Amino acid sequence: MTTLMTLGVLAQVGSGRIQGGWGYVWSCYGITVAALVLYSLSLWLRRPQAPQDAKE
Amino acid sequence: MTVRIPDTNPLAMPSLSAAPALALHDVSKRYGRRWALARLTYALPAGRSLLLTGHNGSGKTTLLRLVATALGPTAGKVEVLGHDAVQERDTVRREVGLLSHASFLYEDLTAQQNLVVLARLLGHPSPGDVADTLLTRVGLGRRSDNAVRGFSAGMRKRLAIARLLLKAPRIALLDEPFGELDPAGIHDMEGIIAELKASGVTVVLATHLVEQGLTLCEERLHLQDGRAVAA
Amino acid sequence: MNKLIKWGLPLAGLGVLAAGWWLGLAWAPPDREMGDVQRIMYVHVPLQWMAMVAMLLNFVAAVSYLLRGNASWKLDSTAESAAEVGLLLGTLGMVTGAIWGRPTWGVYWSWDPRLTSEAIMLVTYTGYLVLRRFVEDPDKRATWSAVVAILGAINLPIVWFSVRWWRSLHQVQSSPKTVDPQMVLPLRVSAIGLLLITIFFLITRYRLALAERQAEVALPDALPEASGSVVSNAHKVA
Amino acid sequence: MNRPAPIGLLRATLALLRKDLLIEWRTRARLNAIVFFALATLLMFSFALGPDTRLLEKNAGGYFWLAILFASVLALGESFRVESENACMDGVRLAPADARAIYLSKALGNALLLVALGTLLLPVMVALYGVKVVTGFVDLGCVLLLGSLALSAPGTVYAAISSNARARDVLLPLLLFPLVIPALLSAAKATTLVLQGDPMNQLNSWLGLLLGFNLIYWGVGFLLFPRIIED
Repeated sequence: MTTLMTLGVLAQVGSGRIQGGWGYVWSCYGITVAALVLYSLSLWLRRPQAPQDAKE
Repeated sequence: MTVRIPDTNPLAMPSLSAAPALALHDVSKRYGRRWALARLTYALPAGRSLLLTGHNGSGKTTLLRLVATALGPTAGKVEVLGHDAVQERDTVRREVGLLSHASFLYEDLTAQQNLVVLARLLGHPSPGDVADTLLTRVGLGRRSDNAVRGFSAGMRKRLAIARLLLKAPRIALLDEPFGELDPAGIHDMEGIIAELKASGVTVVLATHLVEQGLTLCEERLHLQDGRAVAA
Repeated sequence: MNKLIKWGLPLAGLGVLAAGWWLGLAWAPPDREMGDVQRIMYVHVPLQWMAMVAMLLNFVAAVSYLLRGNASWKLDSTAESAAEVGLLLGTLGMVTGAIWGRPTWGVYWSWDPRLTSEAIMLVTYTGYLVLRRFVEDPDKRATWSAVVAILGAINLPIVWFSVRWWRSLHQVQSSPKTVDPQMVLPLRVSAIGLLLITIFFLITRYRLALAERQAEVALPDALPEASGSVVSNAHKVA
Repeated sequence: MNRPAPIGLLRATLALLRKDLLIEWRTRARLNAIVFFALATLLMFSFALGPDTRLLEKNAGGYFWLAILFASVLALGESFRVESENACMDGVRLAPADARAIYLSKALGNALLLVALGTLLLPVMVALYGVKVVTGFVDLGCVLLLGSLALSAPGTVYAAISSNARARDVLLPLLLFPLVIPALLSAAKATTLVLQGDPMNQLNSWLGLLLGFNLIYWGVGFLLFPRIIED
């Protein structure tokens, strides 16, 4: 993390702090949520076909 | 082809151990989703020879490969001359010789080199001489410097049996030894098997040629779908 | 218990994760240098942590599998589920890291040792899962993939070390920095939430793998009992 | 023909290595093809990057090791294809030969092959890329030897696995490439230092990294290889 922050400083020489950038933030959270939902869906689709004795 | 089986092998005497030559305890073997052997229990008394019969895919080859320790059992226990085939694998490997569908021959080496490789692995002090002697015995003396790639099926079989004889096994596992042989070759192979038996080697023979097999073996095991059934 | 895992775990995980993210997005202050972009940390870092946990689990399961004498389908299934879940979380971690890199570094990718090791880790475990697909025999698949998992895991520290060396001439040494305590809390809460979800994924995927294994290795008495009674007298012919 | 005493790990390794080298020699046409493949790879780098000799010279170490890496995938696959023909690997295992001896012989054989390949590629690289050996041939020899050993130690393990799987040609590079990145990186870096001078005395640390990589993977391969080829 500290590496990232230092590099962040370097990338922003002279301009101070990064303004805005909420688009990046929302896309990160969005991609993560979407992937987790898709993976849950794939787990559900691949669910084992339970034999009669198991309660399902 | 005249084959003299060395009768100087002190290990090849059948009465040395009272343990059955071969004992299968509830043995199963799975290939992927298919069960090649299913809960097979069988014992071959010492000094007897066994004929394995059954259709293609009935488990004969699997059984031989289990005894040879080429495969490990999925469940159950295989004992060869009283040695566990999993725990004492190397001991069992020294006692058994396998003549399989696959010839174990390097196509790019000559007949002689193939035998020399094995003789070196077995620790023979003069591998070249041993190989030459055996090649003459199986009637390949004049082809010994030819690459195996040019060999006919019958010649490969002869070389493969020379490979087996080189190991001087106490148990010879023969998987379809008559396959791909002409009538003369079949006759020669019968001679080899008879001589192996005469020198005290336990022979386990898997073959479609039940007639030949019955004259050579005292015991019979018929397999169907990986199980023993009445023939 | 089963119901608790099936519903309680993911719901609790979602709740905690939502709380953590809310704290991170709305409550925590923006970073002094990176501003609001730094809020990516609350999704990126927990993903990386959980990917590491999953890969560690895969390694432990692979080693235990090889140390056990007989095939343990539970360990094999654990390894498979951990690799898949780890690959998912690791990929997400890398994608979010790259998105984060764009506003801070100006590029999506830099040959940073951590990023490079992670990319190699993802390729390694992709290879691991591909290998599992290409081997039909369950015993061989389990053994071989355990070997691949161990070799691949040993490789990661070596990669990290060598890339750090390789880059050392160009990289500016980073200095440790204190993180605002108001950033620590949302990070921890998000991590716990994601941990619960990861555990849920692992358990679900594990059950799936175990069911597949058990279908593959059903005991032979599931076969039709083909005249089993004659076995004892079948071999006397002579 | 009495059975000789079983041989040890070292003698088994040497016997198997001798066999592998004999096969390589007898199939040298295949060997030549691999050499020409590596040469062609070097040549293709020149074409892909244009005739800028300075650029080529600067990156020569990397191209050299990429050519060796690509050739090693072919050589590794080939060395196990020879064993799967006629199930020769089974024949060797059942001889019995220690599985660890099989690993050592295969890995050493492949490393020797890569060293020979590197030796042949060097003059071509001098001609194509205009490189000079600045710090001496001893350094270069060390890099070549350590790098070849580092590629073949994990490569042998993965070739044994992929030779028995479906899609073996894709699987081997997919598994091997990510694994050998540290070895490739340090070998390429060290070669570049040898070719362009080593003012900051970094060569030894890269050689040390290669040595460490070798120790780890030869050890792990030695321990795990038996689990791969035994059932």
